[in-house]
Amino acid sequence: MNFEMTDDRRMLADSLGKLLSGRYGIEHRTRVAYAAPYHDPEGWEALAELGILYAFAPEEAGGMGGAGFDLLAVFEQLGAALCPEPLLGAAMAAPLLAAAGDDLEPLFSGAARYALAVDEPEAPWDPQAGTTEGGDRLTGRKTAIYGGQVATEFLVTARKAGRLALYAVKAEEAAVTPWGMIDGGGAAELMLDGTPARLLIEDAGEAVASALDRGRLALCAEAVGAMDWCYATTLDYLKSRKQFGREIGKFQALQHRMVEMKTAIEQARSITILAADRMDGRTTAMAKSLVGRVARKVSEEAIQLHGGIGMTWEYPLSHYAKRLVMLDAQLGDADFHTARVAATYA
Amino acid sequence: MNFEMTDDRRMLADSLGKLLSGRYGIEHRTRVAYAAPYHDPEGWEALAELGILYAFAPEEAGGMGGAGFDLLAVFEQLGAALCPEPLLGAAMAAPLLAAAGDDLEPLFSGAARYALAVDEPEAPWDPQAGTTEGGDRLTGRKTAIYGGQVATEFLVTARKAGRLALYAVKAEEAAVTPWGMIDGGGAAELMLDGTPARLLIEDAGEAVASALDRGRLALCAEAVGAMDWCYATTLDYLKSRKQFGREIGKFQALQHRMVEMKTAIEQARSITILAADRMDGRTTAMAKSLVGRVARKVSEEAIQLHGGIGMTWEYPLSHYAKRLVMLDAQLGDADFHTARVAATYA
Amino acid sequence: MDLSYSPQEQAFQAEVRQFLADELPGDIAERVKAGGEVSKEDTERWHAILQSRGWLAQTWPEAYGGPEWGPVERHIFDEEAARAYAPRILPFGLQMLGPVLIKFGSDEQKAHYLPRILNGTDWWCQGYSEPGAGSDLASLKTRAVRDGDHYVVNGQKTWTTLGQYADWIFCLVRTDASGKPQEGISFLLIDMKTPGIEVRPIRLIEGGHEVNEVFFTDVRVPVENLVWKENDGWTVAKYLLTHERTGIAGVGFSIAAFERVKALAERTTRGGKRLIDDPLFAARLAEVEMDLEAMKIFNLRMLAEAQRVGHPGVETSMLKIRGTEVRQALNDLYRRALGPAAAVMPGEAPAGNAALLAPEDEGAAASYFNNRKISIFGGSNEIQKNILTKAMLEL
Amino acid sequence: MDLSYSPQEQAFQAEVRQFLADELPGDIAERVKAGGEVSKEDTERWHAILQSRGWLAQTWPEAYGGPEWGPVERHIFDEEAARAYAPRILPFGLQMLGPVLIKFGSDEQKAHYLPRILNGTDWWCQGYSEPGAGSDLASLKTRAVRDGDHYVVNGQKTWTTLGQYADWIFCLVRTDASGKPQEGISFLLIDMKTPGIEVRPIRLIEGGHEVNEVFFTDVRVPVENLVWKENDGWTVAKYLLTHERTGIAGVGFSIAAFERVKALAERTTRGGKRLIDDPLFAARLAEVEMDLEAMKIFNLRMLAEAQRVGHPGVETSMLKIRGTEVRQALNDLYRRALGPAAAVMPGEAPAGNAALLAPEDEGAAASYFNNRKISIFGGSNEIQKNILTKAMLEL
Repeated sequence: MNFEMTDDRRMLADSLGKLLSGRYGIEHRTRVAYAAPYHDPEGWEALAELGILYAFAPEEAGGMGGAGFDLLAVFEQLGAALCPEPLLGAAMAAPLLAAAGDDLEPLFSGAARYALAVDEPEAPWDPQAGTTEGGDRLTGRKTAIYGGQVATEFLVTARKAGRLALYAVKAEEAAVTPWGMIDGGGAAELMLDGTPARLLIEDAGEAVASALDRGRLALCAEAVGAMDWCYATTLDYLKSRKQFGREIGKFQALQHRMVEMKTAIEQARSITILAADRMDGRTTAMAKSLVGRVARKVSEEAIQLHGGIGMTWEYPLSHYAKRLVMLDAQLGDADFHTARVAATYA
Repeated sequence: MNFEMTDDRRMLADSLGKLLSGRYGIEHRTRVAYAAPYHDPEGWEALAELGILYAFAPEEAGGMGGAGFDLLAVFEQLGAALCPEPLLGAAMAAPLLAAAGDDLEPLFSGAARYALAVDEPEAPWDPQAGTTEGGDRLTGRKTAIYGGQVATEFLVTARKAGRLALYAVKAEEAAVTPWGMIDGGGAAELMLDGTPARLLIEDAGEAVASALDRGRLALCAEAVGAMDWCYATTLDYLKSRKQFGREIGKFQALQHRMVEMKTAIEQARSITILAADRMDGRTTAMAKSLVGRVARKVSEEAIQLHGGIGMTWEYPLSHYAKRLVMLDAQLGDADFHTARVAATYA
Repeated sequence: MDLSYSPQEQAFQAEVRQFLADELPGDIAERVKAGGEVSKEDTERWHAILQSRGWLAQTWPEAYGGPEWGPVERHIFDEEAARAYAPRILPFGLQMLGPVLIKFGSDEQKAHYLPRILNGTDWWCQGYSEPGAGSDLASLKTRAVRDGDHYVVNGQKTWTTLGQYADWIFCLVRTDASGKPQEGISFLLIDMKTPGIEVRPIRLIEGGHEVNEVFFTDVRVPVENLVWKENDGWTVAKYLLTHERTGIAGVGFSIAAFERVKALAERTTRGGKRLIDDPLFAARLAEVEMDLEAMKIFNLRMLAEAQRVGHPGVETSMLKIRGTEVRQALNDLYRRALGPAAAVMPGEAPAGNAALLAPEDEGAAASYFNNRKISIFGGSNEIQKNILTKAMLEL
Repeated sequence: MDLSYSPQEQAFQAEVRQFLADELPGDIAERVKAGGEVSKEDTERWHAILQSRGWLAQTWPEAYGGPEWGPVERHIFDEEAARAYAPRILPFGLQMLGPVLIKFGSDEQKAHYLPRILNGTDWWCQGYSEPGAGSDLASLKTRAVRDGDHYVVNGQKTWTTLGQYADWIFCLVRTDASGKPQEGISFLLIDMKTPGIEVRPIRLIEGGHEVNEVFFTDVRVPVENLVWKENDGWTVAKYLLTHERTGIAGVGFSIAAFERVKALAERTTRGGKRLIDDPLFAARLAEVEMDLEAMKIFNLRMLAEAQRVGHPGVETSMLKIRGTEVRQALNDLYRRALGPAAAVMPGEAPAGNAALLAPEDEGAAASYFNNRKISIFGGSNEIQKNILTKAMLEL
C-alpha cells in the first residue's frame, strides 16, 4: 500500500506544472480560453513538446504511460492551472487508435488533434443510444464534441449491423460548427451529411465505453486539481479579509464550512484514486457522480465564502468555479452516473 | 387573507392543550405509551368528553368540524404533548363512516375506537396494491394498523369486482395481534381468515384515498407541534448550557444551525397550512414529504445540539425525537410521496 | 384561517393581470424570458408605462404621486409581473431614495427630486458598499470634508448596480472619524457629472456588466445635497435597509423559474425518454416544488403579519435565505436539464441546423452563475443568520 | 501508487479471515448481526478466544503479551471482524488503560494490572466525562483529596459505558483547583467495590442500558493507585485521547451495514416491485455507497501516512466526521427500507404468521436511534471541526 506517485509521474507532473504556471498564468488563460479558437496553439505545441501526450498510451502502443494514474498525474495539473487545451480528446482517442492498430505518432507529437464524437442531441452521454448509421459515408449529427473546434480528426461512433462501430472523419472533409464554452475552452457540432469516413473498429462498444470512462477519470482528476486551488485560495482569503474588526476566518460558522469543504475534497480525491486504480466502468461512474456533486458544492461555497469579490471576472476564483460546475455535464452528470451505479443493483 | 385560527378552533385547541398538559405530563406519557395497551383508557375518555372527536366530521354528519384546519388545530396539540392516544384512526374513520351513512355517535363519544386497515406487508401505503378479496367474509392480512391494538372496529379495504371496497370488521370477531411502537403508542396486525365483514362502501377508492390524506395531514400537524417543542427546548438548552466557559448558544456554528432548523420548521408549518386549506391529494403528498424530511432533520439536529443528554430516555426530547423520525413511515414516507408528486408531471 | 385574497385584493389582482396583458410590450417580455440583460431603454419604457398608470412609485403616498400600496398589493403586483416576464422596477430611485426623501428630506429636496424620479429625468444609483465595507457597512471610509458651502468627497464605492447609466448617486460618506463607526456618517446626493467622479465597470463571473466601481477624487458637493443631519446618516441608512423587505423572497421569480424548468424537461428527450419522466430528475424537481409551495405560504403569512402590525418582522430574513436557496436550486436544475448544451457561451451558440438549444435557454448557465449573487448581495445569507440569531433566538 | 496490501499484509488478511471462520462462535455472530446488545458473557467468551490466539491486546508490545500490530494490521483485523459480525473488543482495559500503563505506569502497576486485563480477571470502565464536563473535559470537578496514604474521592462521572459490569474504573480527578483547568488533574485507578461508589443506569433513547452514572462519596483510594505524577494527569489523558485514532472511521461497520441494507432491499417487495428496483431508493443507496467507497480509500491513505510517520495525523478527525455520517446514513436507509414495520418495539414484535419482519431486522430503528451517539461521543463532530480548524486550517 503506497499513495505516493512514482518518480516518473512525479517528474512529469512537476514539469507540466512548471510549464503551465509559466505559460498559463490566469490572465493569459482567460484571454485564450474565451476567444476563438478557445485555445493557445503555441501552448498546445509546448505541451506536446513536453511529451505529456505520451502519457495517454502504454509502451506497447509507443507511449510512456496509459495507466489511470498517468491520467491522474496529468489532469490534476491541468485542473490546478485551469488549462483550456483540448487534451481530453487526446486522452480518449489514444486507446481507441491503439485498439484500431492506427499510428499514434501524430497524436503523441501533437501534430494531429483528435476529438471523440459520441453524443447526439437527444442521446447525450450514452453512445448506445445514438442513431447515426455507419458506412463509407456518415449522415447524422454529433454534438458537444470537446476540443472539436480545433480537431484535425474526429473519432465518430455510428451503428453498423446492430453494433456500435467507430469511424475516423477528417475535419477538413466535414461540416464543423465550433462554439466557445462558458467556462472556457471550446467544442463543436459535427454535421454529417454523406461525409467520408474510415472504419476504425467494427465492434467498438467496449472500446468506446472504456475510452469514455478514461475521459471521466480525467475530468475527475481535473476537478480535484481545481478544487485544491479553490480551497487554498478561499483559506487565504479567510485569513486576510477582515470584517467587523476581525479576520472572517475567525467566525466559527465559516470555519466549520471550510472543514466540510476540505473533507468533501478529500473524499473526491480518494474516489478518484480508486477509479484510477480499478479502471472499470462502475467505479468510474461512482467517481464521476461523487466528484460532480462535490465540485459544484466547492464552487458554490468558495464563491459564497468570498462574498462579492468571488463573483467577479477579474478574480481568478470565478473561472475555477465555472469550470467546476460545468465539468459535471461533460460525459454524463452526477445523476446519470448515480443511475448507472444504481442500475447495477438490479 | 388571515392566518389566525377561528375562535372556535382556538378554544378547542386551548382546552385540549390544557387537558394534555394536565394529564399527559411526559412521565405519565412515557409510562402509558410504552406498555400494553400503549394508551391510557382514562385519558381516552377524557379526550372524548372534551369533545375533540367531534372535530373530525362536519355538522351534516353530526360533528362540529371536519375541515382541514380542524385536524390541524387538534393534532398540533397532540404533537406538542406527544399524546399516544389512537386518534389517527378516528380522524380517518369519521369521513368513511359518514360516506357509508353509518352512525357516528359511537365514534364521537369515544365508545367505539376505529382503526383503518389498509396496508399489506408487500403493499404498504398504497390501498390499490392490496390483494385481500372482498365478500361476506374476508381472508388476508393487514399490517401496521395504528391504534389497532385497542380498536373495537376495523375499517378494512378489500378488492371486490375489480374495485376497492370498504368493510367493517369487529375486533372481537377477528384475530388481532397487537404491538407496541418504538416511539410510543401501539398498532396491530389483522389476520383475516374467513372473518365476518360488513360491506360499508362498494366503490371506496376515492373515499379511502381521501381518508388517508386526512391521516397524512393529521401527521403533518402532529409533527409541527412536536417540532415547535423540540426547537423551543433546544433553544433553552443552548442558552443555559455552558462549555469552555460560555453558553454554547454563543457559538456561531450552532447559531446558524438553529436558524436553519427554525426556517425549516416554518416551511413545514406553511405547507401543512396549505394542505389543510386545499385538502387534495397532491398538496397533501407535498406536505407529507416535506414534513417527513424536515421532521427527521429537526430530530437529528436537536439531539446533536444537545449532546449526550439528548440521547437519554430520562430527557423528554429523546421521545419527541423518536416520534418525529418514525411518523415519516406512517401512511407513506417522504420518498413515497415525492414519487407521488413527481408522477403528476408525467 | 383563510388563505385566499379578500374580494378587494382579488379585484386588484385581476386589474394587475389585465394591465400586464394590455400594456407590457411583448418584445420586452421576450427578452426578460430569455434571461438576458434588460437594456436601459427597456427599463425606461416600462417605467413610463407604469407611471402613466400611476403604479411606478408603489410605496409612495398619493401626495407624492404614488398609490401607497400595502404589502399585499405589492406582493400581488410582484408575483403577477414576474409571471408575465415584466422587467423589474429599478429600486434605487423608486424604492430606496424616494421613501428616504419623503421621510428625511427637506421640502426643497422633495419638491426637486421626487418628480424627476417619477418622470425618468434622473436615473439614480446607490453608493453604499466599499471595498472594505460590504456586510460591515459601518466601517465605510469614503470621506466628505466641509469646505465652505461644499463637501469635498474622496474615496471609493463598489458594487454600484447600473451605475454606468446613472445621473445621480446617493452615498453614505464619513463626515467624522472620531467616534464609533456608526457615528459620523452622512447621507449625500451627488451629481454623477461632477468633476472627479470616475465609473469603472466590474465584469461579473458570467461576463455581464451590471455593477461598477465609482471613484471620487476631490468631488465638490453643495451642502444643500445633504439629506437629514450631518453625522446622523446611519439613521437614514438603517431606515432604508430595514423598511423595504417585502418581496425579499422573490417568490414570483421562483414561480417563473419553476415553470421554465418543468417546460424544458417536458420537451427534452434523453435516450428516447422525456427528461420529466426520469424518476430521479422528477423527484429533484418535486422536492424543489414543495419548498416553493411552502415558501409561498410562508411569504403570505409574513405579509399578513406585516399588514397587521404595520411593518415586516425579522422573520423576513428567513424568507430571504430560503428564497435565494429555492431560486438557486431552480437555476441549478435548469442548467442541468440542458445537459452538455448548457455549456455554450451566451451569444456564441450555433444557430440553424447546428443549434444546440432554444434561444430562450441560452442564458441558463449564465443565470445560474449570475444568481450566485442573490445569496451574497443585499445582506448575505450569513448576515441574515446573524440578524436572526440576535433578534429572534436571542442567542 | 499501489492500493493493494503487501504480500505479507495479504497473508495476514487470509490468516485473520481463517481465524474468524474457525473460531468466531456462530451464535455470537448471529446476535451481533441482529444488532442487539452483546452480553457480558459473549464479550468474555470472545476475548478469551482472541487471547488464546495472542490477538486480544492488539496494540501492546510482545513483552506485555500483545502482538504490537501496526495501523494496517489493526485495520485489516477490524474490517474482517466487522464483516464476520464479530463483537467489538471492549476498549477500556485493552486499548485505553493498557497502553497508558505501559507508557506511564510503575513497574508494580504493570505487573499487577496488565495480566489481569489479558486474562479477563478485571473488567475496566472509564471515568472521564462529568455532567458539566463532556467535550470540555478539562473543566471536570470530581475531587480527590490526599488523606494519609489515601485519596478521598468525591464527585460524579457519567456516560460510563458498561460500568454496570466493571470491577475497576480509571478516573480523571481534580487534585488541585488553584491553577488552570488543565493543571491539577490526576489519573487514578479505583476498585468499584470500594465503599461509597454507586452506579446508576442511564437508559438511552432506544431503551437500552449501556451507559451509567457513577457517584463517589468519600471513596478512599490508596495512593499507589495513582498513575504517573499527581497533578499531571492531563498528560496521560491527552495521550489516551490522541494515540488511539485508527479505526475511528468505523469502515468495517459501514461495510456490514451497507450489505445489510442492500440485501434487505433485494428481498423487500412493495406493490409488486422489489425495493432495490425503485429508482429513488437505489439512487440514495448508490450515493451512500460512493461515499463509503471513497472513505475506504481515504482511510487507507491515512493508515499509510500513519505507518510512514509513526502516528496518525489530524486528518483522522475528518474520517471521524465522515465515518459517522456514512454510518448514520446507512442506519437511516435501513430503517426506511423496512417501511411501517420498522416502528415495532424491539422484543415486542409479533412472531409466527403475524410476523412483521425478519428477527434480524427487528433492531433497525433502535440501532438508528442508538447510533445518533456516534457523532456525539468520543469528541463530537463539532469538536472535531474545531480541532481541524485549529490544527489544519490554522484559522
